[in-house]
This record gives sequence, structure tokens and C-alpha cells, in this order.
Amino acid sequence: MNKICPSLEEALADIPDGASIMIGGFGDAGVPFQMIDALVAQGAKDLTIISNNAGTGEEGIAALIKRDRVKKIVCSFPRQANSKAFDERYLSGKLVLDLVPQGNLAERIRAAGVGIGAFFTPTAYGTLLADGKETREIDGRNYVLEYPISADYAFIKAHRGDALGNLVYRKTARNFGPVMATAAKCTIAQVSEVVAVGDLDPETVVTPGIFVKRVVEVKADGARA
Amino acid sequence: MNKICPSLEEALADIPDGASIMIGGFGDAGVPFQMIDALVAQGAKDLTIISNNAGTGEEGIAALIKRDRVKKIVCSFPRQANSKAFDERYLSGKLVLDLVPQGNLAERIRAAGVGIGAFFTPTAYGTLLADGKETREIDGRNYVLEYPISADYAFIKAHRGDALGNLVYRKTARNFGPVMATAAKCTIAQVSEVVAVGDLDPETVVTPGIFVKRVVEVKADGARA
Amino acid sequence: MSDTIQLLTRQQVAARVAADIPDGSYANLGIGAPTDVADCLPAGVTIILHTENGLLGMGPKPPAGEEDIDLMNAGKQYVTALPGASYFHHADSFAMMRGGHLDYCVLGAYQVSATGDLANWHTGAKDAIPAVGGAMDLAIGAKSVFVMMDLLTKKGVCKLVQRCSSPLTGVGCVKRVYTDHATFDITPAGVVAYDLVPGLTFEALETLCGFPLLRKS
Amino acid sequence: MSDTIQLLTRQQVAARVAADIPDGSYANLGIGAPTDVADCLPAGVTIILHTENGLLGMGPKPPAGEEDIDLMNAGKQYVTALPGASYFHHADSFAMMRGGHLDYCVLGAYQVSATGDLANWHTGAKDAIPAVGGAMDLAIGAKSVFVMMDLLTKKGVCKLVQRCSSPLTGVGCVKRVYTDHATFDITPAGVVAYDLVPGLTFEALETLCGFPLLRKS
Repeated sequence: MNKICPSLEEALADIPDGASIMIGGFGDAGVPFQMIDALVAQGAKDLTIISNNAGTGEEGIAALIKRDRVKKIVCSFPRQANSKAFDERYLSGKLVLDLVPQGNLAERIRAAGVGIGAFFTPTAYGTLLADGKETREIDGRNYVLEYPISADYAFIKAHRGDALGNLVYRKTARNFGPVMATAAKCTIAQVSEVVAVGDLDPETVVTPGIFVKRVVEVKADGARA
Repeated sequence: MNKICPSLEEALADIPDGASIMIGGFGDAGVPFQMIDALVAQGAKDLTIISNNAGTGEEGIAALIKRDRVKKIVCSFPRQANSKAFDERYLSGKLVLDLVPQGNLAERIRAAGVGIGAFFTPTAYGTLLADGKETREIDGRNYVLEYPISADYAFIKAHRGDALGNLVYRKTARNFGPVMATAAKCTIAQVSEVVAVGDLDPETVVTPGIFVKRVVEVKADGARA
Repeated sequence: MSDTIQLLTRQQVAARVAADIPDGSYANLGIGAPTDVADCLPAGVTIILHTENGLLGMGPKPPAGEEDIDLMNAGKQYVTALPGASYFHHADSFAMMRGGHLDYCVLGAYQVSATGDLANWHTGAKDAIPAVGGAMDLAIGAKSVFVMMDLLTKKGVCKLVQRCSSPLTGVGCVKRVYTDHATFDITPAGVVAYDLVPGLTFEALETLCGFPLLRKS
Repeated sequence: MSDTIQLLTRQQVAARVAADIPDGSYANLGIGAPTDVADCLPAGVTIILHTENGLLGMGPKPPAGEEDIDLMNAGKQYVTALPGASYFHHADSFAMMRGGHLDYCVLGAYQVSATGDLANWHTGAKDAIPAVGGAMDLAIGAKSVFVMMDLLTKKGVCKLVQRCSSPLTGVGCVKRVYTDHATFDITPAGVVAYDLVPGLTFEALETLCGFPLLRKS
């Protein structure tokens, strides 16, 4: 069993137009920038992107949006100081936004990974973001019924990985990676370092290899660590 | 902030009759035997115990049951080669059993810890253990609605712990510990070794201290590791 | 009349909030003004800070040159991790919040209603680009939700209202509101006003709010 | 007629199961007979074994004297962990199963129905003490659920049935049944029988089962 891919190009070769892709990261931490660059080069379009943010500046998800490759984005926080690519297309109606509270986003992604059909969450009860959704009072508290979010691919950035797909992360760059890894048909991990099988302490593996299909080593560069 | 308790006796002093108590462990691994011994000595009765098993031989949960301290047990696998204390009381109707499939048990305990009001699970659909429960078809699959399981106390065994309540576990003794820690009003951890705050690598902490109220060092003995 | 009284600065409001968070608490300080609360925590007390992007035991910002791109808070500012910290993924992090394990969270607000409804994510403007982040999870998550805000907008409109006109973040979730004019407890009996700045009368404050307030008993 | 044919031993059935699990698969081998499958996996293939008490990458039993009380499988037998293994808690472990990430699970059974219903947790006896463990999670969890059992009870009653009389573990979940007499695929068209032991005719097997079987096309 060897999940190591020699290049990002090869790892992303089979992504078709219309794919749904989860992309890890919060702010710049844990964003697999190089994998997104490779997706820009690969050319797939009509994508649905599931991520916490919608990209800023010219990099990452913003680079995909700027080239009009994204038809829909599912995220919690698209508006940022420099989210111009998103802002323009959202306001002109060219890009569909499904806005999901951050905790619901994480929990709905997890639900897809663990086989839960739907769950009652307290978040967003009584707000615009629960409009039209099923609600229920349970033990005196009000809940909204939310459904799983899955994807065809997950792009995640981890610190170290091995040929079996086991991953460990670094500090707050962990964020959405471990839950997204469980919820996609094909999870591709960009790791700063590939290590030998057996080098990761089994007690400290965060993402067990069963959730990962491909691992690509992308050495940390200064700017993007 | 110092959550270290000098003795099990002190850590368990406030447990009243009628308390619900989660007890970690699967087989003998991760069972906080010494804490259960201390509970036997403490004397609380009419307890509801939530655990994977119902004890075997004369030790652990079996010791509580044998002294008729337990009125109800929520578990997945009570019947074992040597579960005599449980068997007798169950068959005579002295002990109420709530049998829960193991995966539902883990997920219902987690749900209590994370504030989920209820969730649709595929496990047990169409079986006796879903009798009378709400069901729903979602995307062509059948699910059963299950509710959270919480408790007044959780007794868990971990490998190392610090004064802030951070815990790491050892091998398959981890089992129910981390989820139970999140689902009880008062989680008490028995650890083989107390270490200084800062000695546990923040990347490898399995149970963050926020979930733990009291930590007691119980040095590993030979028989019970 | 507001002209003649000395309103609290943002730092003074932050200090009031900080003084009400007991030693040994777990807290999440939202993005923006509430971040100042961390700087006002008295020496010698241990308040463990949570940031929802996956860190418990958050410390102050690092010295210049020691920033780590992998170590930031929910406001995307560089931070540090204190001894005894732990990292975890997003679902586990929001579990801490949504499961009711945080003792306090401190949030900013556009409006708070007399029944504790919170509006802090969306101005309600039709062409606004919405963004919610973790606001709705924080609003329902902590045992005590504190709001920290100026009582009036720049145009002089009171942000403590009988009923929010801006889209809600959470229903009946706010327990206490710290402002530059006074502190308000949201109680089943009504809004209790106290700690008014010197020179501000109860009646003047009630006039500013435009609905009846209760005195602290 | 069964007297004149040579039935497969438990080890031979286990070897058949093992031969059908491709290199690179993730599998959970249930308690009891299915455990033998691990010993039959051919050299040179990597099948990663999951045990639901929190280990992926389970290895064989340890040498005498090296047993570790903290390292056991779901059958409460001492095991080892192979290089590349990982430990996790029970909710994460059952997520692997219930989320459909395991390629195969192999279970024993009291009965399997022609539509793939599984009964393996409760004999149905009124005074039986029930115990379910992870059986119901395994039944609905893996991409392919294989059953491994003797075709007949000790009293000669067939365990492959049109409709289970014992309480169900899962509905329509079994894909294939390996027995000492033959292998059976549960398909939408019906039960396909193949790999009959030498000397066992298709008709004789159909008589044993008591309902129509399909030949492999």
C-alpha cells in the first residue's frame, strides 16, 4: 500500500468539471495553497467549493474564483477585507453562496464522515440561516435539523504523512482537515514532510490513513510555511 | 488552577445516592478499577451506570452490582463468560438494563458532550432495539432517531494527566474515555502519572482540560496496569 | 446631556468585563473589541482562553519576528500557546462551545434586545455580503454570553432595544451587556441597569434606551 | 447425503474469505470464527485490520509474556499494533465503520435471510440475557458485509433462510455468505450459490436450504 503521489499534477489529474471539493484551512493556516494552484493549472470548472472562507487577495480559493471556475461556495465567512474576487461575483449573481455557521459547517461535514443522516443543532435557531428548516423542541431547548455535507474530493494540508495516509497536523493549521478527510470520496493531503511508515507515533496520529487516498509532499516554503 | 485531588476518597466524596455515572473501559483496558473500588467503599447507592460492559467476576462494575448499589445499567454488552452478578439481578428483575448498540452508545455520549439534541443513525434500524423509536428515510437510507446520553459523573482512566486536567491515554485503553469526559457534569480521571503543566505536547493532548474536573494519580500496579 | 458626562473608554469597558470573569474560568473572547478583555485580566488569576479555530490555552501575541503562520486566533491574528495548551480540530473545538463547556464568551453586537436576543452578524442591508463565522455558535454555546459594545451608534441610536431590527444571531442568549454608559443584566423580569458612569442618571439612561429599565435591587 | 461429502473446515472457509479480500483493503473481522481470516491472509498483501475498540493496523497476538492489558481486540484477546497503526476513541472508531470507510467486515451469524437480513446477536430465547456489542454497527457499516458460518446448526437446521426467525441485527445488509457447504451471494435477483464442495449437487443444496437458489451465470 503506497498512497504517495509523486506530484500534485498527478494527484489532481482525475478531478472532473462539476466536482465538489472541500478545502481545509482557516485564514491562511492549513490552506493547501500549492494544491489549489495545481487545481487552477489543472483547469476543472463548475466546481462547488466547501471551505470556511472564500479566499482573499489573488491566492488560494480567490484564484479559482477569479478564473470563474467556481459555481457555488459553501462557507461560513466569505466577506473579508480583501475578498474582492468573491464579492464581485456574489453581488452580480454569478456565484451561488450557501452560508453555513462555522460550527454547523464542521459538524455537518463530520456527520457525512460518520454516517449520521441528520442532526438537531441549537445553532442558528430563530435566525435567517434557519429559515425554512425543520425545527424541534427537545427537553425545553430549540433545535434546527441539519444534514450532512459530503464532497467528491477533500484538499487538506497536514504537517507529516506516511505511505498509509496517516497524518499529523501543526498547531491551529489542523482546523477543518481532520473532519474534511472523513467526508470526501477522495481525500488528497499535501504534507510538508513524508515520513516512513512506523515513524508516526500511533498515539498521536490525528487522521488515520483509512480516510486518505493520496499524499503529496510539498516542502514548506517561507511565505506559506 | 489545580485539579489534582490527593486521594480517590476525596475525589468521590460528593457523589450522592441516585447519581448517574459513566465508567470508561472496554474489557479490562481503560477500566478505572481503583476508582470503582473507592466508590464501593464510598457507599453511594441507587446508581445508574453507563458503560460498555456490566462487569465480570468480582471486580469493577461487578463489585458494585454484587452489593446492589446499581439500579440501572446502560451498556452494549452485559452478558459475558463470568458476568454472574449482573446475570442474577437482571433475570430476577432487580436491575434494569438499557441495551444500546456500541456505536450508538459512543455517538449518543458524544452528542451529549457537543450539544446535539438528537441524531438520525442507521444502526439498529429494523431491529428490536429500535422498537418504538422514531425513524426516517433520508436519501434512500433508513435511520433511527437517537438522543444524547449524559451523566452526573464520568470515571475515566488515562495514562498521564496534568493539573489543568489535560489527558493522554495508552493504546486501546483510550476507548470510551474521551467521549465520556465531555458528557458528564463532573469528570474524574484516574491517571497512572501526573505530569507538570507544560509536559504534555499540546499536539497530542487527547482530552483537553476543559472537560475534566478532578485528576487523581493511581500508580499502575502489575495486575491492573 | 451625554456631552457633560465622561463615557468609559473601550479599555475601561474591557476591564469591567475582565473583573467579572472569575479565576479558573474558561472563556472565548470574540473578534474585535472583546479581544481587549484578555489584556485586562488581573495578574494571578488563571482564565483559560479558547479560540474556535482549534486552541485552548491561547496566550498573548508573539514578539515581533516570532509569528507562526500556523498559530493564529479566530480573528486571524498571530497568538501564542501557553503551557498546558492543546490543539484540536474544528468539530472538537465547536463541541467545546456548543456543548456548553465554556463558562463565558464575550461578543460585540449591532443590537441586543431586552429579552437577550443578539444581532451581530448582518447589518440587514440588502446588498450586504453576509458572513457569519462562528457567531451563531458562540451565541448559543457558552454558559454566560456577555456583550461588550458602545450603547449608542455613531449617529446616536441606542443599540440596546426592545426588539432587534437587524437579523438575529441568537434568540434570548445574552446574559449581560457592558457598555460605555452602564452595565445591563438581561433578566426574566426585565433589563437591570447598574454601574452607570458618574453624572448619568437612571432616568437619562432610560430616556436613551427608550424603554423601561429596572434598578439593581 | 451430507455424510458422503467432505465439508470445509473452519480454516478452509476462512481461507476462502481471505482470498476474496483484495490487497489494500480495510477490514474488520468480527469476534469468533472470522478472526481466523486474519491467519489466512496471503503473504505480500496488505490488508489493514480495524478493531472497533480503537485500533487501525491491528497485528497478530503477541508472543507469550509480551501481552499488554492496554492492547486488545474487540474479542478481548491480546493483540499487537503494526507499523503505521493508529489509536483513537470509540466515537471515532465507530465513525470509521458507520461512515462506510471499511471495505469489508466479516461476521458470524445465527441466521441470514435470502434478502440479506442478518441475525447474530440474540437467539430469541425469552430468558436469554441480551448483549449486542458492536454487531448492529458492523452490520450496517462496511461497504461489503460478509458472513462466515456453518450452513447447518448442530441439529441440522439450515441457517440460510427465507426469513429470519431470530431477532435481526440488520436489514438487507449481508452481501455474501461463506459456509462449509458453499458460498452464497445475496443479489436483488435472489441467492446465488457457487463453490459447492465436491460431491454436493446444486439440487441437494437447494433441498438443504428449502428455497430456490440461483446458479452463478
